[in-house]
This record gives sequence, C-alpha cells and structure tokens, in this order.
Amino acid sequence: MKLARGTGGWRSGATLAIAGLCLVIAVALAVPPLWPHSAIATDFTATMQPPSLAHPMGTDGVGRDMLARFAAGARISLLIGLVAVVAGALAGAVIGVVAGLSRGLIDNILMRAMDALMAFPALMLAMAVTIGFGRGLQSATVGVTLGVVPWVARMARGETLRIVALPMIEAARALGLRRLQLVRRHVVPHMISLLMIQATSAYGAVILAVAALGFLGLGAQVPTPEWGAIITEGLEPALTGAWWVALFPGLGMLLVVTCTNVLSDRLRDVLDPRGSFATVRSR
Amino acid sequence: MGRFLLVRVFSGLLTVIGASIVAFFFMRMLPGDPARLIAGEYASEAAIEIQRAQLGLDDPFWQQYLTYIGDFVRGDWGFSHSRGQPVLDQFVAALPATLEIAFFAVALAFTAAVIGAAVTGWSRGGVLDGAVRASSYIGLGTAPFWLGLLVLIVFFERLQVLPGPEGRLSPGTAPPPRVTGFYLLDSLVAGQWSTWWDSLQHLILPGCTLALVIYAWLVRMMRSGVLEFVREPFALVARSKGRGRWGVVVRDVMPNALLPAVTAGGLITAELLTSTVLVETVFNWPGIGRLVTDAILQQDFAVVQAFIMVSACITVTVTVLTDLLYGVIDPRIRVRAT
Amino acid sequence: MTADRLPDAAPDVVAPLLDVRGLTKVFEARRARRAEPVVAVDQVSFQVERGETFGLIGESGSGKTTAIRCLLRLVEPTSGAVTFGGDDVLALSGPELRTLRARMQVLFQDPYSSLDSRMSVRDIVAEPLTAHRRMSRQQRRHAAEEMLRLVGIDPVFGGRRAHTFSGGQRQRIALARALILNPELVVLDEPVSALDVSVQAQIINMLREMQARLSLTYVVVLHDLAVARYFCDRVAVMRRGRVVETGPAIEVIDNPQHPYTQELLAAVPGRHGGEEETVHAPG
Amino acid sequence: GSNTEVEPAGESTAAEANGGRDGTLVVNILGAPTTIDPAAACGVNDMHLADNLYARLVDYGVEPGPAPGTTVFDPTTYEPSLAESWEISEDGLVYTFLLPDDVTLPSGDPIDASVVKYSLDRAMEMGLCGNSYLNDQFVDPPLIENTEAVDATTLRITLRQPNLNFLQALAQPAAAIVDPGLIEANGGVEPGTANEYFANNSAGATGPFLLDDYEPGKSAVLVANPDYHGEPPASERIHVNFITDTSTMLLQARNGTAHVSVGISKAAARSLEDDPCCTVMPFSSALALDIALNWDFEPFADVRVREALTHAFPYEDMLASVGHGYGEVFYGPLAPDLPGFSAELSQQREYDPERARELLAESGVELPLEFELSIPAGQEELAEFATAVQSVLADIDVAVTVREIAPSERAEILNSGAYDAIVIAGGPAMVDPGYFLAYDMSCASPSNITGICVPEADENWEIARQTHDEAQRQAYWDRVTEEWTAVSPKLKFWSIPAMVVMDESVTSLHHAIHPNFHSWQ
Amino acid sequence: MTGPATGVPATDHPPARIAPVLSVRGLNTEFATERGRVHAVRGVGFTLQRGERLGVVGESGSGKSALALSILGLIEPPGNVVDGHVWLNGRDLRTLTERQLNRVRGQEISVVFQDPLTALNPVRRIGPQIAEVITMHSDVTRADARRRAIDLLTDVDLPRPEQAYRAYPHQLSGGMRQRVMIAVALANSPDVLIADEPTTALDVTTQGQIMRLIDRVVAERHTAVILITHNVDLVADFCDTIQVMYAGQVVERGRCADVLNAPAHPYTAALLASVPSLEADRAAPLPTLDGLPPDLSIEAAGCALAPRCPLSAGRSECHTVSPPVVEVSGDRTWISRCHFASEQHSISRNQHAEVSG
Ligand SMILES: Nc1ncnc2c1ncn2[C@@H]1O[C@H](COP(=O)(O)OP(=O)(O)OP(=O)(O)O)[C@@H](O)[C@H]1O
Ligand SMILES: Nc1ncnc2c1ncn2[C@@H]1O[C@H](COP(=O)(O)OP(=O)(O)OP(=O)(O)O)[C@@H](O)[C@H]1O
Ligand SMILES: [Mg+2]
Ligand SMILES: [Mg+2]
Repeated sequence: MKLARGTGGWRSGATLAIAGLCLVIAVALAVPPLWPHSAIATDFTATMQPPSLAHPMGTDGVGRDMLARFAAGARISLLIGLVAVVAGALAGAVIGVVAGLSRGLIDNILMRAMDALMAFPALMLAMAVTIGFGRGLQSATVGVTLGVVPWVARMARGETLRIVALPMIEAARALGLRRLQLVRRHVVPHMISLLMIQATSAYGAVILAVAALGFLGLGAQVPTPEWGAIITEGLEPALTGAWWVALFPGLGMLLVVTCTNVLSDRLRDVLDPRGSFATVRSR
Repeated sequence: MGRFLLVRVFSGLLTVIGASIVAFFFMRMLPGDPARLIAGEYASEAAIEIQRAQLGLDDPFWQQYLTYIGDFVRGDWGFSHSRGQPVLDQFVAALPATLEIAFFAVALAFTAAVIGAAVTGWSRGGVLDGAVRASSYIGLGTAPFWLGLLVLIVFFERLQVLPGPEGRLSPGTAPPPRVTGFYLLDSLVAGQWSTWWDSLQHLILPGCTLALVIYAWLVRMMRSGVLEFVREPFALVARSKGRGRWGVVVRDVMPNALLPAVTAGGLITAELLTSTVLVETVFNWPGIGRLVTDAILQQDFAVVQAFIMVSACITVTVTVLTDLLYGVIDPRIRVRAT
Repeated sequence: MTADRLPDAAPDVVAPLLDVRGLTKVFEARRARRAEPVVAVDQVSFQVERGETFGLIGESGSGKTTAIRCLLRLVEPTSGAVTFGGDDVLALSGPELRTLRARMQVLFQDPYSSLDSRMSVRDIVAEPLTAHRRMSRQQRRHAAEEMLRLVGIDPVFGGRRAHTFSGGQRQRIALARALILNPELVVLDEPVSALDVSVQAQIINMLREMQARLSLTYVVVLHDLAVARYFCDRVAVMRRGRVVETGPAIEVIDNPQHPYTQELLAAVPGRHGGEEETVHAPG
Repeated sequence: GSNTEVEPAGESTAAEANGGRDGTLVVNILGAPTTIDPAAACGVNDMHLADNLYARLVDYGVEPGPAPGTTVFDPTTYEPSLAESWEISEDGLVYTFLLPDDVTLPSGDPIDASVVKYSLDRAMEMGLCGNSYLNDQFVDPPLIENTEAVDATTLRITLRQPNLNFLQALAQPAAAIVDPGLIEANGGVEPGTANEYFANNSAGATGPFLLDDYEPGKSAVLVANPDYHGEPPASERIHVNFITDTSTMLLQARNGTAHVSVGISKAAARSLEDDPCCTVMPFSSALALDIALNWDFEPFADVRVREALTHAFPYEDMLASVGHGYGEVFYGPLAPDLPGFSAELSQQREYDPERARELLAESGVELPLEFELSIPAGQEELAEFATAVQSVLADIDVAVTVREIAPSERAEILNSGAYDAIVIAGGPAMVDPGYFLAYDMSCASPSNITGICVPEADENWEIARQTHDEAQRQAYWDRVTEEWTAVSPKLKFWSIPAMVVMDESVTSLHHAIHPNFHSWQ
Repeated sequence: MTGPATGVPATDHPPARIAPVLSVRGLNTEFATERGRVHAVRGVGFTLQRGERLGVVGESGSGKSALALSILGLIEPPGNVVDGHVWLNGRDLRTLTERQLNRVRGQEISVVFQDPLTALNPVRRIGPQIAEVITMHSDVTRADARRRAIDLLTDVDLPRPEQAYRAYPHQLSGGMRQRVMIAVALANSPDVLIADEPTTALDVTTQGQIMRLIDRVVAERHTAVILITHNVDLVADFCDTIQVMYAGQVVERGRCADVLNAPAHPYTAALLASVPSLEADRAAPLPTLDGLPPDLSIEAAGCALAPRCPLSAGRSECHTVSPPVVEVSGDRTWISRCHFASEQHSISRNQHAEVSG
C-alpha cells in the first residue's frame, strides 16, 4: 500500500533524477572532446573572466576555461564514485556474507574490524589514508572505498542473518538445499537489491567525501580539475566578486548527489523485499 | 542492565582500540621524515637523530603504537611542531569554539527537524512534505564547504548583512571574560551586549551551514519514522478516540519517531565532526576543525592523528551512550533490561 | 536401527513410519538478558503410522512448531529419539540428512514468507530437484509444471513470481514444491490458518486428495479443533510443551478426557453448540 | 595611545582615522610561527616576532623606503644595537663588542657580556637552525671558535676563518639575546633538542617589545618594553595576527580591521590597488621564483635541454597574469635585490618557443619530455604558477606532472635528490650573495639544498665571499653570474616583492627581512 | 445512491421510524491505487438499533474494515468516501467538520481493532492512553480521569488494575492488551462499538474470554455493536443480525437464526458449508466455492459472485444484470442480493432438514 501513495510524484522524481544524472554524464562525456578549451590550458590574456558566451562558466586566475574544468571534474567525480562504490560494495558484501554465515570467531573478528573502520567518520578515515599513502586521487579513492566497506559489510551481515532466519530459507533448508546453494540461490539474490540501494546512496556520499578531501588539499592535486579542489581555488576569488569559479562544481555535486539519493530512495521503495510482501498481503 | 552496560562499554572499548590501530597504521605510513620536519630544515644530522630517538621512530611498530597509546591515555597527545605546543593544549584551547558552533547547529537542526518531521506527518505526501523532503535532499547533497562559501557570497560579499569569514568575533573585539568559553553565553554573563550581538552575528552563517547538514540527516530519519508510525494502528486508534490529525502526529507519532533518531547519535556525531572541519575552515572559525586543516597544511601530523583518534573515540562513545540512552528512554527495552 | 534403542516398540506390530520418543527442546536463555531457559518441547512421544494423518493441536506457544522443527532437524533437539522409516533421524548428518529430507517434506504456515518472492513459481517448485536429483533443466521444468497442474495451478503461470499469487494459490505452490520429490511424510505447520475460510476448505480438500493419490503420511499442526477433527486420524493435544492427550481425533474431540482439551473445546464458538449460549434478545 | 598628543596638528586626519585604533596597531602576518625560540627558529614564519622580542648586538642599516613614512633595511651596512661599538681584528677573526653597562633585564640583572655569551652559546649548543644561521652555515667545524666575556661590558668572539657575513649573522634572530635565568629555570639547554617551553614563551625581555599574550598559531600581543636599551618603540601596543588563510588577509585589509597586512597574496594586493582603503607596498626583497632542475634527472643533465626550457616561457605575460604584475623578471643566480646583482648580465631569456624546440631537437632528448614538478602543498599562488608552467611547456612538447609535496617530504627529496624539478619561491635569510649561493649553487657547500651546482662558478664564489673591496667583489659576482647563466642550471622567473598593505592610519613603517615593528605606527 | 442498492428509497433524512442509533445509507468508498480505483465499499446501507449486535462476515478484502473506517470517517488518502450518509444519533457524520467529528469519535462511537499490540502506543503507559479518551471528551480532572480509567480496567477484568495503569503495552499479554483496548473503546460509554476482528490475533482460549467480556460490558451499557469477523460461528454466538459481505457489497443480511439456518444467498451458503463443524462428516469433501474473489478495481456488470456461483450456470442474467436486493420469505429484516434468492433459500432449507433429520 505504501507504493500507492503519491506514486506519480515518486515516479517523476526518479525520472527527474535520472535526467539530472544523464545531464551531468553527458557534460562529462561530451565537453572534453567537443569543447575547444582544455581543462588545463592556461590563457594569460583571459584570466578571471565572468561567465560569457565564450566561457559559459567563466575562467579562473590563470585563464583556464571553467566549463572544461567542470566537465573534467565531473568525469573524475563520477568515475571515482563508481570505482569506490563498486569496490566497496563488493568487498563489503563478501565480508558481510562470510561473517553472517560463519558466526563465531570469524564473524567476531571480521565485525570487530568493520567496527573499527566504522568508528571513524568516513572523512577522517579517508584523511588518514591519504596522509598515509600520500596525497592524490588514488589514495583518496582507496580512502573513501574503505569508508564504504564497513557499512556494506554490516548491512550484508544483517541481511544474511535476516534472510537466513526467513521462513523461506527454513523451507529451503527443509528441502535439503546445500549451504552454498542456499547462499547462491536465496541469500545473495535477496541482498542484491539492498546492496544496490546502499551502493546508490553511498555514491553521493563518496563523491562528497572525495570533494572534501580535495578541498582539504588531500585529494586531487594541482592542476587536476577535481570539483573539491576547484572550490578551494575559488574560495579567495569568490570573496572578491569572482563567484563563478567555486559555484559550478558545487552545483554539479548537488545535482549528482541529490539525484543519486532520490534514485536510491526510489529504488528502496521499489526493491525492498519487505515492501513487496506488504503490498501482496494487503491486497 | 548492569551486565548489558558492561558488555556494551567493553565492546565500545574494543572498537576504539581497533580504530586506534587503524589510525596509527595509516599515520605511520606517511612519507617524509617527521624528525627532520620537527628539527627544522637546517638542523644538523645529530639533532635529527636525537629527534628520531625521542619520537621513537626507530622502535618496532608495535612498540611505537603502545607508546603512543600509553601517552595518549595519559593526556600526552604529542607535540605540535607547527605551533610549538602540546597537541592537547591546542585542542583544549580550540574546544569551546567548536562546541559553541556545534551546540548551536545541533540545537537549530534538531528543532527544525522535529518541526519538519511533524509537518511531514501532518501533510503526508502533500506540498509541505515535499518541501521537507526537498530540504533534506539539498542538505544531504551539498558539500558543507561549498554551502559555506555560497552563503558567504550572498550574505557577506553581496548583501553585506553578515560578517565574513573572520572567526568568532570582529577583529579587535575583545572576547568576553571566560566562564564557559562560549562567547554567546559569556558575553551575556558579562552583560556585554555588543559583544553578544557580534558573536551571534558571527555564529549565524557557519552555524546555519553546519545545521543544514545535520538537519538533513535528522529530518530524513525522523521523517521516515513518522511516515512509518502514522500508518501504525495506534495512530488510527488515537484518531478513533477523537484526536485530530495534528494531535495524533504530535502526541502519538512523534514520540515514537523520535526514539530511533536517538540511536542515530553516533551517525550525527560523525557527520558533525566531518562537517565541522570543513565549515570551520571556510569561516576561519578558530575551533578544532580549523586547527586540523591548518595542521594538514603544515604537515603537523601529531595534531591530525590526535584528531582522528579523538573523533573515533567520540563517535564510539556517543554510539555507546545513545545505545544506553535508548535503553533508558525506550520503555520496551528499559523494562526488559532492568 | 536396533531394537534396544526402542524398548517400547511392540515387536508384533509393524514399525511406525515415524516414531518420536521423549523429544525435548530447551531454548537456553540469551546471555545479555536475564531470562529463564524455555522448555519448548517436553518429553514428547508419538508414533505416526504410514498413510495416516496425525495432528498436533494446542494453543499458541504450546510447542507444536518447535516439535516438528526438531523432528525435521531444523533445530537440534536437546534430547529424545526420532526414528523415521527405520533411520535414526537425530544421528544423521550431511548428505544422509539431505537424503532424509527428500523423504520428509514440510509445508509452513505462512504462504507469504515461505516462498522466495523473487523466483518464478516454476523455479520454486523445481528447487528441491536441483538439490536432490540430477536432471536437465528441461526435465526439471517439466516435472515442476506437472506438479503445478496437480495442485491446481495452471502451468502457464509458471513464469510468474510467487508474490503475484493469492494466499491459497501460494499454499498450493508450496505444496507442489513439497511433493515434487515424492516424499513419504509431509509435515504441515498450520497449513490453512493464514487463509480465508473458503480457501481453507479448498486446501483441505486438496491435501486429502493428494494424500489419497500419493499415499502420503501427514503430520499436521492445527489449532482449530473442528478442522482437526475433520482432517486428522489421530491427534495429540499439546500444552506447555507436553502432550496431554493422544488418541483418534473423533474420540479426543468428541469426548475429551483431559481438562485442558475440554477447555479448548469450550472456547470454540458455534452455531451448532448448545442453545444455552445465546446471549440475549435484541433491544 | 600615548603618542597622540605629540602628533603634529597636520596629521589630525590620520589621527582621526586611527581613532578607532585605541593605541593598538593591528598587524596581520601571513603564516604562523611554529616556534618563537630564536635558537630553534628555521623558517621565515618563525621569525615574525624575534626581532621585536629580543635585542641583538648589531642591526641592519636603514634607508628611506619607496613611499613617504616608510624605511627599508640596508643589508650592506650595520648599526650598533645592543653593542655600543665593535672592533674587528686585522685578520678578521676576532670581533670585540663593547656593551653598555646600564641595560637590565626586568629582573634587574644587567644584560652584560656573560648574558650575550650565554645566548650565543645556547643557540650553538642546541644545534638547530639557529646554530646554522649564527655560523653562516659553516657548522662543521663551526665558524665561531669561541665566545668570551672578557668583562661585564666586553664580549669577544673568535672565528675559525674570516667571514664577511658575520656581522649580518649577528643581526639575525639566531643571535638574539635571551635571559639566562629564565632559560635555566625552564629546562636549560639540551644539545640537539628544542625547548618546548620556549617554543611559545618569551625567552627573555631584551627587545623593544614584551610578549604580553601569545596564542600559538593565532596571535601575539606585544607591548613596549620599558627596559629596552634603545629608543622606546613608536607604538605602545601591537596586536599581531598570524593569518594562514589568504582570503582573510584580504578581507581584513579591505575592511580596515588590520592596519598593516604583511604577506598578502598578489591577487589580493592587485584587487586592493584601486581601493581607497589602503596602500599597497611591494617592498623589494631578495626573494625569487625559480624552478630547480635536477641534473641527476637524465634529460636535465643536458645543458641544451635546460636552455631550451628557459626559452619556453612568455615571462612578461606570465608575470602579468600569474604574478599579478608584482616583481621583475631576470635570469641569473642572484635576485635583483641581492647585492652583487647585475641587471645587465641578468637579462631574462627571450621567449622563443621555436628556439626551444630546436634546442630540444638538438639535444636528442626523447619527446615528449616528461617530468614531475614538485611544489609545496597548499600554496595557491604556486599551484597557479605550476599550472601555468605545465600549460606553457605543453606547447613545446614537454609534459609536466605537478606534484604537491609536504614540507617534510620536500626536505627529504631535496636531501636525497629524488626529484625531477622543484619550484622554489624564496630567498636567503641573510641578504648576502655568498650566503645565498652557498646553498643555491656551490658544489663545495654541504648545505646546498638542491644539490645543483655550477662548478665553473664555485671558485669565483669563494673568492667573492672573501673579498673586502666592493668593486672587486662585484666583478667576481659578475663572473659568477656569467658562468652561471652560461650553463642555464635553473629556470628563473621573477623576483618576489614582499607584499605589504597598510591602511591610511599608518604613518610609519619599516621593512626589514624579518618584521621589525620598532618604528611602526 | 439509488434505491435498489439499499432496498429503501433514497432520502437525505434519517428514517423516521424508531430512531436507530446508527443508520448507514449508500456508502461508497474508493481507494486510488496503482492498479486503478479500488471500489472497496459499494453502496452499503444498514441500520442499527440501540443495543443491537450486527455481525459482519466476509472473506478477506470484501471491504469489512473499509466499511468500519468509512463509518468513522477515518479513511485516509488515497482512500476516499465518495458517497453515502452515516447518521449517528440523528446527525449525518459525513456533513460534520473534522473538529466536530473528533468530538463524536471516542464519545458516541468507538472501535476495537484486530491487533492489540500495535493498537496501543508502545512508548506510552497504558493508563494515560485510557484516561485521555475521558479527558478529551469531558471536563474532568486528571485524578478523576485516572480513577475512572482504573475503574474501567477493573471492569474489563484486568488483574491488579493499579499496576496495569502504570504498565507499558509490551508488559501485557495479548489478551490483556485487548482488554485494555476494550476499556479504551468503552471509556465514554459510546452508543456504537465497532469491533474489527477483536479476537483473531488471540489464542483460542483467550478468544472465548474476550468475547464473553465484550458481551458483558456492552450488555451493561446497552451499546450497539458491529462485530467484524471471519468466523461465522462467532457471529452465531454473539450477534442478533448477520450481514454477509462480498466484493464490497452486502449480499445478505438477516437475523442470525434465519440466515444461518437457511441462507438465501449462494455465497452465504458456501461460506457456511466450507467451515468444517464439530459434527462434520469426515468422509465427505468440504463444499467450496472455486475461483477467486473479484478485482475490486473493475466494475463488472452482473452479479459479483457470478463466475464462482453454482446457481449461475447457464443463467445469463447473473452475468449481465446486477441483482437487486430482495426480501427473503417476505421478511423485511432479511434481505439477499441474488436473482435466485428464494431458490437458494429452499435449497438451504432442504439441506438443513437433511442434516438435522
Ligand atoms: N528460537 C527460539 N528461542 C527461544 N524460544 C523459542 C524459540 N522458538 C520458540 N521458542 C519458544 O518455545 C515455545 C514454543 O513455541 P512454538 O513456536 O513451538 O509454539 P507453537 O505451538 O507452534 O505456537 P503457535 O501456535 O503460536 O505457532 C514458545 O514459548 C516460544 O516462545
Ligand atoms: N489503504 C488502502 N489503499 C488501497 N487499497 C485499500 C486500502 N485499504 C483497503 N484497500 C482495499 O480495499 C479492499 C477492502 O479492504 P478491507 O481491508 O476493507 O477488507 P477486509 O474485508 O477488512 O479484509 P480482512 O478480512 O483481510 O481484514 C481491498 O481490496 C483492499 O485492497
Ligand atoms: Mg507454530
Ligand atoms: Mg479487515
């Protein structure tokens, strides 16, 4: 019944979200090959230009075109988000399922380790990693991935325990299914949707974390047009009137993160198995 | 209850220890020689050697770790070479600033979130609910540092109604005599109205920036709680007793929806710590966040390491506390546990 | 199987299909909470003959479900003996246990949660085959459709997901799954209590038809005395983990000996019960 | 303020303008000291307070500055400070200082020769940066053979070898005179170790100001020292804010909350040029912006490659945009504001990408030439500069990767030579070409930070350092310059002026290599 | 609503005869869902006299709960009462404002729901949850309300009511919780009590106790009751009148004795037959209605039961004409919505004679 309410709004919300994401992806893909300016080429004759037709997002202090930088930044953010989320979700899922199925000592050790990782606010963990492994996008990616793992692992473990306790699994067990068959046929498929939901919502968080690292100078290095780093570059200009340097990357992030969050919520509404039981029951 | 408490505290402790190992591991991987950095670029080799020995950099990892933890527990959080001060002193000095903005932000965010969630429960999919949902999406999707910059551009650079990123008070304004360390309170205590007004003005932009992020998390959580509980039969029963829609939301649904929000304390704290670092940096707020970003710039890793450790401790502590608190305030657990 | 393990077995009668002796299950109290251990099943003994329908009745929490979960080895009983067709069920492990499970199937109470809502009903029904039989996909599919037809589901709907079916239909699907391995014994845990009365009758009819057709033995958990009387050959009345009365269904229900059974019976409202219960005249 | 009454009537506007100042001069300085112990201070940030808190034996001479009311230091002349006079022996090895007998510490103890000896010995014993400065980088063996308090008012310092810079060394913060009683009461002197207490506490009240309040990393409040041996400072009270954030610097300069801003960013300075709020003062300094090319990195071993790169940059354009027009382009070992500089010999290379390409082709280096350019982390201006370099070099098929490095790493890679090219924006602590080239060019010097040396010029450098006669010395420096430019050891861009912004209430300002607020008002 | 739907001419006034306490006319309720508009209650009408007990039976999804909520005006979006009147004590609840309705609910009409655990607010103590119904509707002091709440708890046979007053819902067993819910519902001695499956979630033995309790307390207060249940036997035991619902419509209503003896609607007949009784013949298969209940989002012509009805075979009007409401054997109080009500009636009579004979 939950679905019934305001479905139209939700559906159009999801459509809008997908449209928003597609827009950013399109910019990320299309601008670098098509746009005449490059993200790192400087132009000493056109520094700090406000947005104009020639430079729709203006230029920065060394005359780089901000649209080109925005697009390149979008590539970086979207890609890192994808890498971190996929890697983190995979690792987390494996850890969680193993912990959930093994119980006992292995479970304890794995989950303690996850707790230890989770004790840090995600950004702090990423900070430690980038400081340890050296600044840069690679270690930033590792850092944020590490932040995703424990959450997914905990979810996956909880889900594993929940699914294993479901009457459905008891039924399958009573039928004589093997453990591995159980995992493959029932546990994993039932977890996939939640995994997807969590991955989608982690995507936004990851993008923000990478940007925050860039902002702190621990992420992308000069002159990589990472969004967070661009915002840092735009800080001082913004206070002397050059608002355009920092504005667009932030807007881009807002768009991407909000869209993925909306999408993840919508996914949750559609995919959450508990939801689907509920609909049938009250029919 | 006693046993439950013990178990929870013990597991929290275990987590902190694990976290400290993780933090220590990464912070010890860093390139460059901390001894040289501390001794200075032109220091003699001998001086550097002495530094190394003092820092225990030649000891095996475990010993270094144990030494560090031992010192940490005893309140020796290392020496910040960038400011020539023990790290702990710096934290203590910066703490009131951070606490002030954090309290301000959390109070604001919590109030707004409760109102937002109640409105949601009342409007349920209506325009107002949509607005609440949108606001939470915006809060979740904005990078705090960018938002901070944005409000600075609007309210300081363009409209010039609020002060710029200059910390807690206008430069040249003397801080009020220290009682709590919170300027907003101290200036009241001292009756310094202009200082109070000044500190409030300075608090507004960073405070609201920080609050939006916290608000977004809180309202999201409470909202889903409210939407879940308004569908519960007891809400229907309350209505059948003759209570109005709004009354049901406020009296019957909200108490239920607020409870789970308590358990999010750990999450909120983590978010708060993270955002504080970013927001303080943008606004030059002289708190712990600013301290840390400065330290990052200066490669003063004693400070960063201490901060990472402390934030893990705080998060875990808050998580444990909220768990316990949940046990105290949720009758279902409270009664079972005692 | 040796006779000395079953000292009570009368040597002159054919050994029953299922022989449960002194079955006991104690749930240990959870550590963190101060709770007493729960004796869910307490020294339960009964025998089920081949081809009969044996009912376990009693109020909620009396240990019916736990008893059958024990004899299916879905939980490990604390003590007692279970013999099924001459095999000591509690001594089996691994592959032997799985083979045993093929002969001893189960149908759970809740048709909504005992089927994996993500799978097509054909896959659900064929699932036991993947665990126990070496068959090609085609063969499995064929067998599943055959079985679906048998329980009254049109095989053309085989591709649909379980959650698109009504409760009664789902219970049929679950039964098809339980029957596909040609089990000797089917354990039914409240097979109809989640269903509407009209559907309930359909399912009961079908269960009886299947029993006749496939010469099945049923152990069925019920709480509705009228249904028990109608459906079972013999019943055992359980209360707080113990069996308080056993005997042919008609005798036990029409002429209860134990006060608890009488109490149960008194609680049944009825249009056929004594007229003295009619309360008052309309105002 | 105590001086408002003696202010001439004509300056009443200024007095009105600083009416809100209530006597306190607010100074914003870029960067926070990591220590205020003069014996441990290394970087420029550590020296923000030293000259104000501690007396030294001698000080730099003073010249009128570029704007009315301003003065600048003269690195070539020295004036007595605490010492009333001094004598240098014929062989240049023995320095004898005559001290006043009426100067005391707040405790009442006189600041006599033993105090000075204690202070100098302390810096040397501790073996940190102060030791290096004091010995003009000759640390092994140390330049100073011994110090001796002959009597209460006579101090004798004996050197191992003659050194033209020694007076300048004594004008450095490293030669600050501290309070032995205070030191001994707080941990004394431990060889090889910095004293944690003095990292943020005054080590003695000997300078023009006392440290009234110090918040590490944030601010310091200085008040006039009543016991100061010289003229009392012009301002009774100075509030120094250490600013790490360039935008704060700009905002506070603009809205007048800081009367003087030292080290403001060039972009900010440019934006303030037309602002009536304040005056932008680019004081010339010995600092320069350059890129050190590591000769151990295969391609840079070839002089043609190095020369090619020098022709690749549109220096003027870059200075105008990236450098915001502050500074002066040049090519040579010495920055325009260092003694020994020759404008004629230090013409910047011509922007000629064609020639650059030809040279690269000639050298046979594999194209695209790839190298990593290290820059200090977190410095926006240098990041922009590196970006510009990267973009410009791309035109001649040279691919640059920029890497931001932390200070600790920087010291390490410089030490080990594990870098391709590194941006260096800086200058010598002692304004002397000999000192500067010791760490920037000389093969013989152990303190050569980049390890890039021009052996051809080494000999003349050595001679120049010993030459008393000014004209002769200049000739040697010119030769060094010629020999240096001939091999194009580095890329040189432009000199970096010290950017100071003051608001109209400031009437007197002195620019020295380290801030000296004595005459600021 | 049109006349045939309710069997009485449409008027906008309550029927004037002996004023019933509750009178429902032509009630229609719809839910907007993804699958379309689900017409859950279709022209339901009935009257209830003071102290009368009406049993509503029907299979899952036949609109019983929707009917109850529609009467109370508690249908929430996406649901909507599209049409109809609900006269309670002479006032049409459908014309009242929300504020006025709030005064009626809990005072003149109240409800007991199926699941006693979720029906009580889990984080509040039992006592205040009862006392607030009293304070909400009358000016009493807190102490008075408390006293009355404890009296009520005593009334519903809760052991140690003082203690129970301070308890949280989870500390009570299911049966006790349901007693509390009854106390809540009866706190202000309403004129009408709607009990929506009040015992389904309870144990067999507890069920009996609860029904006896309801029986006693409503008799004391002379409260009219609408008992919604799946269990025909329960209705037989407890109610005066039975109303059978199918697909959102009332298909048969009459005195229990009459209807249960010889139902005049095929659906009622099937419903009664499919429940095995304690005297059932074990050998015979249970009579069933094949097929599924109709999709309420489709407005089909003809009788809703037609596809499953044994009487409809070969009769076209079943599939094309919506059956009218007819009086059975000339009895005004016994109605059936079937083209062949009398035929069914006689079949049933014969069967009953056979069984008892
Ligand atoms: N996993 C478990 N851990 C602890 N106690 C349990 C567990 N499973 C069942 N119990 C307890 O065992 C007792 C018997 O439960 P069981 O489910 O067998 O009863 P039942 O007769 O099937 O009841 P119902 O009719 O409600 O299904 C109950 O008191 C229950 O609380
Ligand atoms: N909130 C809702 N949204 C959409 N449809 C609803 C909603 N509530 C009820 N319905 C629909 O209205 C119809 C009648 O439902 P109702 O709950 O009244 O049935 P019921 O007779 O009470 O069934 P049960 O015996 O299972 O309680 C069903 O088809 C149901 O799907
Ligand atoms: Mg059970
Ligand atoms: Mg219902």
